[in-house]
Amino acid sequence: MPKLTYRVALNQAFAEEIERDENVVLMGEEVAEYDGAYKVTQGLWKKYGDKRVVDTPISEAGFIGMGIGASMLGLRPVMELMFWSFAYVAWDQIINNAGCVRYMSGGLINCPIVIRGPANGGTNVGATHSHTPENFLANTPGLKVVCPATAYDAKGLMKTAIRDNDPVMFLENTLLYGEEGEVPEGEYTIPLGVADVKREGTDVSLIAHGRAALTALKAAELLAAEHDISAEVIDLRSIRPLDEEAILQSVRKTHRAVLIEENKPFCGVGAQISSMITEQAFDELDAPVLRVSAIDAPAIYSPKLEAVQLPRPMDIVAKVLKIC
Amino acid sequence: MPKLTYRVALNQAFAEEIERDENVVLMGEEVAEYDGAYKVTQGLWKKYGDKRVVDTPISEAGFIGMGIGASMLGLRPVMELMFWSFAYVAWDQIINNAGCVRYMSGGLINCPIVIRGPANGGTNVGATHSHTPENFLANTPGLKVVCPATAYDAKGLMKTAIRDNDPVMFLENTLLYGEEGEVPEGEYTIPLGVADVKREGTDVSLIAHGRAALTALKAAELLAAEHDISAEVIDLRSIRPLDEEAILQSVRKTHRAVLIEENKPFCGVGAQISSMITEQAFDELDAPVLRVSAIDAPAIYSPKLEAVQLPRPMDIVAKVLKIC
Amino acid sequence: MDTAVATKDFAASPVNKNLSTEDKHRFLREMLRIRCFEQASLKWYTKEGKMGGFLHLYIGQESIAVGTVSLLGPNDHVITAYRDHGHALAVGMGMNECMAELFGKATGCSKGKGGSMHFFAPDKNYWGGHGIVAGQTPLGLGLAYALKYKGLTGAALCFMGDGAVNQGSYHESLNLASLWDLPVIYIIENNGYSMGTSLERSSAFRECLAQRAEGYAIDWDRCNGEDLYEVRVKTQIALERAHRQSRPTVLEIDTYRYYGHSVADAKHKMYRSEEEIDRYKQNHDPIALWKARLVSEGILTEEQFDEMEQSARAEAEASVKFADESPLPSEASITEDVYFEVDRNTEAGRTGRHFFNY
Amino acid sequence: MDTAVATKDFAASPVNKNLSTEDKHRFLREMLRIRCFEQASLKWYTKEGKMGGFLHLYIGQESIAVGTVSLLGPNDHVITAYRDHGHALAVGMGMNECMAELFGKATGCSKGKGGSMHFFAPDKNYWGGHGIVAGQTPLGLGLAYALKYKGLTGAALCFMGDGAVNQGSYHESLNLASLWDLPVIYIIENNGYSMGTSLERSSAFRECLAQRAEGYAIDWDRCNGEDLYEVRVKTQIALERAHRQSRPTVLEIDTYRYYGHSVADAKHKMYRSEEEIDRYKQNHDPIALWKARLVSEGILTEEQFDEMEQSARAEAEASVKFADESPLPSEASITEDVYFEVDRNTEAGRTGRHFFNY
Ligand SMILES: Cc1ncc(C[n+]2csc(CCOP(=O)(O)OP(=O)(O)O)c2C)c(N)n1
Ligand SMILES: Cc1ncc(C[n+]2csc(CCOP(=O)(O)OP(=O)(O)O)c2C)c(N)n1
Ligand SMILES: [Mg+2]
Ligand SMILES: [Mg+2]
Repeated sequence: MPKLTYRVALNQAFAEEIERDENVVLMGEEVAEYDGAYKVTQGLWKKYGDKRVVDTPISEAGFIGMGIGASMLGLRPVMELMFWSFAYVAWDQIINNAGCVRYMSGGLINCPIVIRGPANGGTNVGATHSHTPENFLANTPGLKVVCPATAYDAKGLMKTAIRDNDPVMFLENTLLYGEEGEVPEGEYTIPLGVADVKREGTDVSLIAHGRAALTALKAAELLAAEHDISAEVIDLRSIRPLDEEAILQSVRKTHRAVLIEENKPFCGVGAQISSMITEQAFDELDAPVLRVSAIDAPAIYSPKLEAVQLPRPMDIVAKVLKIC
Repeated sequence: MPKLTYRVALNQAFAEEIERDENVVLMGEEVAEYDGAYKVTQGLWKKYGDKRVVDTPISEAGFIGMGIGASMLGLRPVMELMFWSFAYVAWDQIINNAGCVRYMSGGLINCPIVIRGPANGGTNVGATHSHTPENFLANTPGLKVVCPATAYDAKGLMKTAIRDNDPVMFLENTLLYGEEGEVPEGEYTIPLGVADVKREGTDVSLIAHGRAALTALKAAELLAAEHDISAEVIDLRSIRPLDEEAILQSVRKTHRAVLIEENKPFCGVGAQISSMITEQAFDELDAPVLRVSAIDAPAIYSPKLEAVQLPRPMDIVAKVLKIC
Repeated sequence: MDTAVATKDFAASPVNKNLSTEDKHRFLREMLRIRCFEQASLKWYTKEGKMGGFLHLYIGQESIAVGTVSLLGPNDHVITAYRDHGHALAVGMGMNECMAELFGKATGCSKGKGGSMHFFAPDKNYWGGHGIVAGQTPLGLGLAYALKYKGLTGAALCFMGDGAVNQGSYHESLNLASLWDLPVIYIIENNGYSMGTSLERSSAFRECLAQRAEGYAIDWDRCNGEDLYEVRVKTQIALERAHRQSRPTVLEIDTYRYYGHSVADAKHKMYRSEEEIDRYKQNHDPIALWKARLVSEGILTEEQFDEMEQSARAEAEASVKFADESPLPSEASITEDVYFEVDRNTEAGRTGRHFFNY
Repeated sequence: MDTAVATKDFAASPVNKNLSTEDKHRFLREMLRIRCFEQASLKWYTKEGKMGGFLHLYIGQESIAVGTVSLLGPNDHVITAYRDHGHALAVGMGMNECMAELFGKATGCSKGKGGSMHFFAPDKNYWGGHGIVAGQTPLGLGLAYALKYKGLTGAALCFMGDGAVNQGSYHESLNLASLWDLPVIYIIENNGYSMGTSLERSSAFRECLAQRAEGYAIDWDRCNGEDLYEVRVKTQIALERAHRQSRPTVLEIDTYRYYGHSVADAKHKMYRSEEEIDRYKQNHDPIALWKARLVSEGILTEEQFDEMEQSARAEAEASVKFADESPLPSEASITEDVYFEVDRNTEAGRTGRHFFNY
């Protein structure tokens, strides 16, 4: 299979969906003439023109809300937030309009919109630019939340997200845009709500999403090489809907779980998964479910320190050794 | 002790702190001339005048951000959000400015601001007006989060919050404003980070915050009367800082816990407490930690149905019976 | 006169001069239907347990919804705030589903899930009904964007209150509307108050709120809302600008609400005088003025008016009966209408867990 | 001329005519210090691993920070966006703590926690350094509010870019500033682009962005930023309005940035021509123009200028050495400076759990 970067895989998904459905329109700051702040939309404006790829002013509440309104009338806007951190100036539009309008209208309206962009720390851009709100978004019934870790997943999930008839919050990662992975030629999609067992194992389940899933894979290698521990790595891929069965199956096999995320710990996705495992598989557990998250402070700038603040393979290994 | 409503108890806290510290200023929509949409600030404008009690336009991002800026220069603004739900139009100001400016300045700045107002469902005002963002706020290092359930706690915690030198998010409840409780004459404060054992018990720990703590108390009575189960009720009172010791002590005694909150389940505070208990007291647990939350949908309008959507004593009893 | 807008006779204007007696009667009937519907809703709100939450009455402002909507064509859309009963009935929603919504019944327009602030009828180009002040202003822009994107000649009428002009999303929307030539019409229903706060205490401006549009190179106008003829004329200008030039407009319409901000606002005479309210009711009531107008035009008799009022009242009473006798939503329905894919039981809706109660 | 603002000689204006040679030299020195500091930072940014994240250079805009700040008194405060190095040095911050911040060192002005976008010096009335576009505009308003509340005669200068005017929080702030007579001065540093988007593609307006202030009955003005004399004159008018009448001002200052939006913006010649950039450097460089001015006034020699430039460059190099040799923050410090009460180890800071890693 050809190798593509996460960035190019997403770019292909956009191109294919633009060609497939005339209602698909990409919007955001610098997505068109500038090819995207992170070049994820490279070449699309040149190829598809002003109607399908649109540059916006710096007005997230305005243009995200506009996209939601347009989606009520049947467009399928794919809205870029240059950083997901900027969602906080559009928060009301996302939670109350995208998230609640279907419910408040008794199902008369639906919003087939995708809101996407990078949500990650680790690039030394400081606290205000490093938010990872997947837990906030997934707390909100009415929204769907996707956090792909690989090029293959990014493309397949993006195409599904664009075709989904509910609002899908698609959280990417600037540290992954340049990462290469195998992506098949031609059409494929990946359903939301299906986790991916990225590594089989028998002793402990490492459950993660986004970049943390790759960190977990590195940890699994260390565990195998240095501690003779066989770790299974479950990449959730989508947070809501959630593939609970995949998690429980793995825990029933390994009887131990460590949950890894790059978010702050308090009420992170790991907390939800932990409480779910305890509630659903208590008798299967041979040890407490442990969590690894970012060190609990706003994202620090200092490059050397931010590398420490986010979960490293060694941090995961340390947690695993506590229960294995 | 004299009985006061939760509303009057808060009102006393404001009056006492306004008199104690000339830098305390109350602001918000309708808080002054109109006495507050829920009359929590009744009489204060008449008594203390335009400088200390200020009506604002409907510009939450603007006036909340303004209050944060003023607090950097030493004022102690107590900002009312008519509903905490409206925080979502000011979300960036709250998370990025109140929550991060101290950190990004290396500790040169602090924001002694209180942002307050009701955060609750159950009043049939619909999905957009019924948000309970204590989990979002407590996910944010830099912010403190308080959710009082009684008149006594509301007054004592509010006075502490106003004197605290960090930004305190104070979540009240319109369904509690009219509830009476004993409040001592004269000065008292309650520290943040100290839970209150609202009922002693031996068989199961019911852990909750805000109005859910009162629902838990009712459930405890039913459990005692109808099932001969002795439930201990822990009211967290503040979510961040969190009185973890009180939770663990209770669990070490009862070996069983049910967590109750009025928020949506995914990544709610209950998820965090559950994961913490499992991590800290796994061997103490004789049964899975269970959770009771709102039925997982946007807040429904229909009055009869919204009463069902929020946790009822019977819902708590049912969960307890699963593990006792 | 209490409006800052000088009155002028708009009866002879092109958009009005060819109106049939039937048309003019219909406007009257619709204004009466709105008023009677809300009077009935108020009566039943106060009855124990029939409704909950907020009830924001439109009474006093009926000429705006009826006058503006009377001009709309198949590709013109409407969206408004929480004071949405008048617009809902004006676009053709039935009293039954509206009253049932207030009663929180399964037969309500939103199945009892939205309540007073959230009436919707997409089949009638009516997009609600929004509770967050100015939260609908970017949505209205989006409707206009979709119309233009699809190459349809239409407009989005986005109604808002005078207090909503100080929300940032409205300003962001104005810039986008002008920058991209979008056919949106922001209609500020200026009733002088946002809850208990008078216009002067909430907004800084020169002549009026709509004038802020100049900063975005957007055309604006101001209108005396008590005169249905004038409302139609000023709205028509904006509609033509939208349809022909795909340009936005901000139209500020002076009006007045007779009741409190919501039923909860019992103290509304604290921030405005009894005398002020009476003066509006006496001299500026849009229904009374329209009635007088038609009488003076010799096309309406007292008997006809009474008949219209009675039938409107009867329709409202019938809707109360319908609502009262309608079933409640089922408990199971609480988690319906959250996700399209789940509701339709599609493959996507059946994959993974969507709800997290155990 | 590439600015829309007609040039006029402001040397004889009251605020300028009594300036001493020392003053004028100081302005030149400060502009040179900013430029040399940033040239050094750029050089070291590109060196592997010395800095991370963003680096937004102010080069080309120096006359604005230096000219405006030169007028400030003890109760005047400054806050700006992420392009904040120039303002930081202008208010008197040392190159050492600024460069160390860029290097992410414990000796940085923000202990290495803020980085390029987040320089702060409250002791110099400098409140940062803010990364969210327009996020600082309500904070600036709050500084002005606190000044007025405390009865101090001062002003808050809130700097922002031309792209920031389309954020809602700025508009909400304008309304509040005018409604409450707050002494805030919004200074729009209009360099023609927000990242790769030209002014015309991002904003709808009539004559200029500042004119939107009219909608809020706020005084506004426009200024040619290349002339330090003019910057001082227009700023002084706003300062006096703030100090004497406690009224806000929106001041739009035309300027230009020579480098890309940030160091990451390598393709900045894609959205503007090489020729445009050169034209600005040739004809509108604020330092070159000020230098020429002082030479023509007979108060500056080439030798003096070279000496100034060399000392600025030396100071910058020294700050690099200081930064490079400074220690990193400790790992333990990651959770410091989150909560005041915890940092001070007060009773409140010791009660309950504040951090949730186990
Ligand atoms: C963002 C937000 N802030 C506050 C409120 C509470 N609120 C509801 S209506 C209202 C007054 C609005 O007045 P106006 O815009 O003039 O509309 P009117 O009620 O007069 O029709 C307020 C403050 C809200 N719903 N949303
Ligand atoms: C709310 C928000 N949206 C987007 C960004 C990303 N961003 C940072 S700077 C910038 C351009 C701002 O341009 P302008 O305001 O003109 O300031 P300049 O860079 O020219 O000084 C953008 C889009 C951001 N930081 N915050
Ligand atoms: Mg109003
Ligand atoms: Mg710019």
